Amino acid sequence: MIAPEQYPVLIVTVPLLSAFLINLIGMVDKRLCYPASLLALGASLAAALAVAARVAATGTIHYHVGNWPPPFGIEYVIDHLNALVLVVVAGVALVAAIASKRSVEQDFPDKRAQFYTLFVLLTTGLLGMTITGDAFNLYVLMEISALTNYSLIAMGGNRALVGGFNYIIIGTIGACFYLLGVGHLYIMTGSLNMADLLQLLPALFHTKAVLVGAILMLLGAWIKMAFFPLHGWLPNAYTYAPSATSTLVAPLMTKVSVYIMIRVLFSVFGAYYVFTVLPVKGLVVWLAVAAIVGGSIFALAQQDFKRMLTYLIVAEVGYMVGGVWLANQWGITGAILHIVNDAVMTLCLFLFCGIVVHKTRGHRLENLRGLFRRMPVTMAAFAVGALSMIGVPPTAGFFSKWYLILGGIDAHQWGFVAALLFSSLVNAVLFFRVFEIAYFEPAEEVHGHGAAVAIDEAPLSMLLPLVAVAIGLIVLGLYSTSLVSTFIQYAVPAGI
Amino acid sequence: MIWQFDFIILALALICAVASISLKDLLSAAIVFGAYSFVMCLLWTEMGAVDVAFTEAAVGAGVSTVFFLAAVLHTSRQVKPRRHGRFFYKFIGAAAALAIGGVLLAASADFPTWGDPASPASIHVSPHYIINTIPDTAVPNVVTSVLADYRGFDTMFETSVIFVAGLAVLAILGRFGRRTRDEAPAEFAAVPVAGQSPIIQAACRIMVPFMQLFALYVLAHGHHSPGGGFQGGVILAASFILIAISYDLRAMIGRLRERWNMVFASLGVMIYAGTGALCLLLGANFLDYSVLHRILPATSPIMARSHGMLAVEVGVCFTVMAVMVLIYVNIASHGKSDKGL
Amino acid sequence: MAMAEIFAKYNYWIYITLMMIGLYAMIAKGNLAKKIIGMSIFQTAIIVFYVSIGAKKGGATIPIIAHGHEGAEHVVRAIDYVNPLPHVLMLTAIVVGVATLGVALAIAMSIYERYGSMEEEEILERIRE
Amino acid sequence: METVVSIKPLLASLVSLAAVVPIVLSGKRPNLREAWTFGAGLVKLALVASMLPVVLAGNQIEYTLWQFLPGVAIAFRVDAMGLLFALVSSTLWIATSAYSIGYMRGLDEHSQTRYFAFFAVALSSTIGVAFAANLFTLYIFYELLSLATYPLVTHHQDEEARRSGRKYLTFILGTSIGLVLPAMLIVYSLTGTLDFNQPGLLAGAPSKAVVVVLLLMLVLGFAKAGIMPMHAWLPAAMVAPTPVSALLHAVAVVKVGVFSIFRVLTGVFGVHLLRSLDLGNLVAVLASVTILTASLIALSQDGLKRRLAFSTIGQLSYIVLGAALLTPKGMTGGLLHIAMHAFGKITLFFCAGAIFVATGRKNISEMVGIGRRMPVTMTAFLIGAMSVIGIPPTGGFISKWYLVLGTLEAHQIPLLVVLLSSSLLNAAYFMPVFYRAFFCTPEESQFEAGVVAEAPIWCVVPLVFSACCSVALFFYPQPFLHLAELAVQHILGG
Repeated sequence: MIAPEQYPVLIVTVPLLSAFLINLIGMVDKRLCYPASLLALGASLAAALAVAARVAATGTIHYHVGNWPPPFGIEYVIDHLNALVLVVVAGVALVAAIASKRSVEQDFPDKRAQFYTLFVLLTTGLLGMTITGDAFNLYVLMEISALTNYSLIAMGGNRALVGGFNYIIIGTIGACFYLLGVGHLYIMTGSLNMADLLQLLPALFHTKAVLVGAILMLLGAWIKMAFFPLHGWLPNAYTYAPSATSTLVAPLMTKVSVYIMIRVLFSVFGAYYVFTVLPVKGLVVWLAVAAIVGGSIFALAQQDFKRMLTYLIVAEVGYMVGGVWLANQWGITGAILHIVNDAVMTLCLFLFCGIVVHKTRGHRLENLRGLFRRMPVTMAAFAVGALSMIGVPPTAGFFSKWYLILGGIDAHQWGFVAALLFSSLVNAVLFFRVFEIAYFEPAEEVHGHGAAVAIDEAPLSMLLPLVAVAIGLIVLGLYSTSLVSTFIQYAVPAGI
Repeated sequence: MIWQFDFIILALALICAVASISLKDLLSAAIVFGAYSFVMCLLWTEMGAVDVAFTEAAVGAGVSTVFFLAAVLHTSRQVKPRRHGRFFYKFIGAAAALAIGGVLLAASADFPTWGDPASPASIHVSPHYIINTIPDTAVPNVVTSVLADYRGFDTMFETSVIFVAGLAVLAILGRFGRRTRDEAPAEFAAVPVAGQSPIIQAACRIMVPFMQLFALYVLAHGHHSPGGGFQGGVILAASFILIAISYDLRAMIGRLRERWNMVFASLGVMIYAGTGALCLLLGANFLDYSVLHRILPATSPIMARSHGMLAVEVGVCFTVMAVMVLIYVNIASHGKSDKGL
Repeated sequence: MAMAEIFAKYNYWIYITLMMIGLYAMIAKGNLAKKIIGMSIFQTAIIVFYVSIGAKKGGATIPIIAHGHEGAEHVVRAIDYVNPLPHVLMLTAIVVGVATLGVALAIAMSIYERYGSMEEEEILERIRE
Repeated sequence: METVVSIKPLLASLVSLAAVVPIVLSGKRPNLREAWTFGAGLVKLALVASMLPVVLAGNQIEYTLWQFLPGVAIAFRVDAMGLLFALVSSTLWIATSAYSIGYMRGLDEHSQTRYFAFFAVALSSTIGVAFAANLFTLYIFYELLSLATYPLVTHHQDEEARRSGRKYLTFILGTSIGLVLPAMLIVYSLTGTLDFNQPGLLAGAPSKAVVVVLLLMLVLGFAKAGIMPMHAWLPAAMVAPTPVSALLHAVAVVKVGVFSIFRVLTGVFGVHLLRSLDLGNLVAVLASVTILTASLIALSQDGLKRRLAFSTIGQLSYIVLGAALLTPKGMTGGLLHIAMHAFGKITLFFCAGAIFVATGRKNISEMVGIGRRMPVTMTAFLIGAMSVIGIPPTGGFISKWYLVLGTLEAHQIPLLVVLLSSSLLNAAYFMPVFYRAFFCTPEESQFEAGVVAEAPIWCVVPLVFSACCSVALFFYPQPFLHLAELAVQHILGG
């Protein structure tokens, strides 16, 4: 019925259309919103998988929306890089949606329709940002995902409101910087299409306007991904967000922003400009080092489990940005692989966090007491995620770290290598501290010894996704080679 | 373009901007900010951006200001004097502003001269639209054809942004669960009709139908003159907001229920995305309206594009109208829909 | 610098100034409403920038193609009309602006309802309590 | 030499990992659960033993499971050195399993299912290390072992266990992430492969400085080997239940450490490189310092397990010393010591555990006269101690003999002095235990006279078995001696 050539646009439009339907359905019966969202996200994932398979088989796909040829119309370009990211985004969103059922029922039973509509729209925004080949279209979708994100966070009430407000202010600055950067390129070239810009820009590489455009777009992406020292908004916004929200945005928001940075750098400016003309190469790597070290140290200082995780996100962003600016094959491969791995790892941790919040009504470290006895399966799955964050083989986290460190050695960026190792060690300390609390300290309600703690596992709708993701982490680790050879190696710009 | 005129407008804009952020009285600040938006409209009209100016007049100077006023009335009207000045933030703010300003200034040295007809932006992509809009789409207003067709995909998401805003305001402010199936809770019925001036009420009652008629004209005539879905939708919304302001919220909700509002908002975007999907089902690319000639009687592919654009503009109008009213209602009633402004 | 050159780019300078005002307000102001006003100014500054890109001197008019009379062939020249593309982009930006404004106001009002203040310091104090 | 491709090494490693599932599922029925443990142990031993003829015939078995990058794979290679280690650990696993039943049930410990499950995981990793064909595989299994042993070490879940567990992980995980991982990546970056080969990966290394740095990173990074100053975790980890200490801290964990060092010295650096840069001495000095210091500290320990722990630290460095001698006899001695020390030390730990189960005593000062109460156990203890000291007729004598020959071969008289004085110290810290146990007047005895009360049979049988093995190995040191010789031949002849 619908030709395979149309699949790229389905990835985005199916969830978009479904979102409005979900909103209408919710007026009839709130209970239908959940299955409808799963259906929509599942369809999107299926389309993304089909497109990824086609990209792997035949190479880059171009899709002209409205049948207008670029640069006059808007074009979707799916190459090896975003085919992969699309699958990750759609997959993570689906898993997060599956797990959201009980949290949503607990947190805002009356706003389920609004929640799921915004949830699906946020995913749409992220998918659209990933798939597009047009610099301005990217901005519009960035705003969709941002606005949905603000409101999903603010739905948490109380402190989430304050976090959400700060996020709006800073997020708007970020988006505006990006838009301004696009404006600088537009005034100099007259085009908004990325491929067209890549053709037109080399003649203008010497101008300050292009330089400023690049810096503004980078700053915009960095604010959106919470790259040190622009990370101030993230911990508050994510810590106090409702669990169902943070499960979706924590794994995806920063990762998609990193993708956008990579996309803008290599598909608009080109590797030559980024690594040879831009005078910031060393600086960025050192900023990444600061992000990794700073994020890790702040994470150490937290007494709140979820907040600790948010600082880890800040550190992980440093991994990816640093990896890209190592400017070699290993580093960029590692950064892209880490987008995938970190999305899944963060998903695992936040799924766990969602379970903790659901079960204990809190996310401080003391809420974790005695969980090894109470929820052995949940804890086992969490342990896999934690080990992946530490970078223990054969979990996924180890392999991207492997590439990144190799890249650091190759580029003689010893500070970056040291920061990666430092962060692994800090993660080990952090997570074993968590394990200790969950393993050694009895839950509060149990007094005295010998009182057997009844096993009280998480509801299946939360447990199954978590276990699946934990297994996925190991599978992803074992298949990281094929991921690199099928997708990532083509995504690394040639000639570096 | 008369540069003296430009200068006056720009100077006014600067004054309004500085005033609106430095006034201690938030109500005044909001009103000055409305004036700022209006000055902006003048500036853009003067630069030939009539559609932008139109939208800004309706959105920026119109509903935004009303939103602001409503919000300020519900919160605190005064900026409180501080015990300790925010020196740190002031310093950061000033440093960031100066740094960005300096960088931008440096970049502007490389820009082509303002208004240069030979600048890259004027000769690369945009001439294509100007020259081909009539042969491609039979729509003389290039802004409309680019908005709804060449870059119609952007606009679809832009409409979604509006929808998101409405939904978000509802999700954040809305009180659910307390209300029964209908919007009218017990206390709602108890609120007496606010005693506004009868002159204003009478005037508004006369104005509203004309406003709505004008809105429809703006929507329908967007192909040929400045205007279109956005502007039409905002004017429609303004007519409802006017009722709310001159009478009270209850009077307006009586005419446009919140539930229907949400349906309209969803429906609008669905019309847009649905038109795109229809093209897809007919075997063309998403939003390739030309394929609609197969189902529209006696229509060439070119005219089909024109009709397709009209369809999506209607969708845009629905959503914008519904969402603007929704936002206003929720802000003005603090989510309770039971009080007037 | 010659007078003509100064005037050649004054639009860009104004947008930069507006932008700086907006950015400063967003960071330095402690009142949430003021931050929101700053945000709106910041966004309009960008609109000024884009619209300025689209301007054409030398007789260009608004981008609505003049109809030829009664089927008379009419040659459309790009130079006669200002650049419509930035206008389209900025319609989007205005809409995004009002959407952001709505959400920001909604959040600010919820904050006021919860913490009883629109001042950042006071809110933080009340959170600490 | 021929290379045979076979999946056996993978199966040998995975069989105990696979057993985890039935172990956990049959957690409610202890007898069935233990049957699974034994079943897996026997299958593992059979698999390992079945590879013996191939290796003794001078061949290798290889199996590549999964290629990650060129030169980086999860791959197994069974050679003489690996097989020697695998044979020791799979044999002793069965003994320890039997002993665990006696010990854990005797003390009515909690969470036994978890205990047996992680025990099985630990064994899988040990065999994985033994058969690792490259540094990458070795590292993976090394890390897996660290994590699998953490719940075992902290089994009691009390404050002391928590502290010790923290120390354990800090040292083990900290060094592996902080030192081994970067060293491995640097090696890969320099050579483009991580495969152990002859004459060593780094044969054409760029500079001595790089080699020295890498050497220190790797030797100290494998903290399980307990080379000072990376030894502090070992005494702390004695908080674990005794069978854990027995298998893991006398056999699996620590031996994995020294085995890794042995592999790295021969397979990554290569004997020729170390000889030509004269770096053997550097390692030898580290080992010697550890041997003497640890033996001296052991003298002053009253806790029996702590004394054994420090003895272990010293004995481990014998093996490292053997490797560092870089001579045929020395290396043979080192490899043999892996086996000989394992049988001797496990006997000692079994005895310590048996005493604890039977009497609840942990300190040597409380064991006056215990020989009359537990004669079998204490006789086994004597045999184990003799083996560790190196007195015939026990296996320990043979390995020490070769080590001494090795020092002479290398003309390293100071090292000879170290070995001999250490043996004296060993005697000095073990003999008092024995002396107090048997040679005391009835008044001095802390136990009721005339009562013989041994630990449960499940405890006694394994310790008698391992003590007998220690003696038997003196008279019949095959196949370990043969394997060690083959391995050395391969290392030096390559």
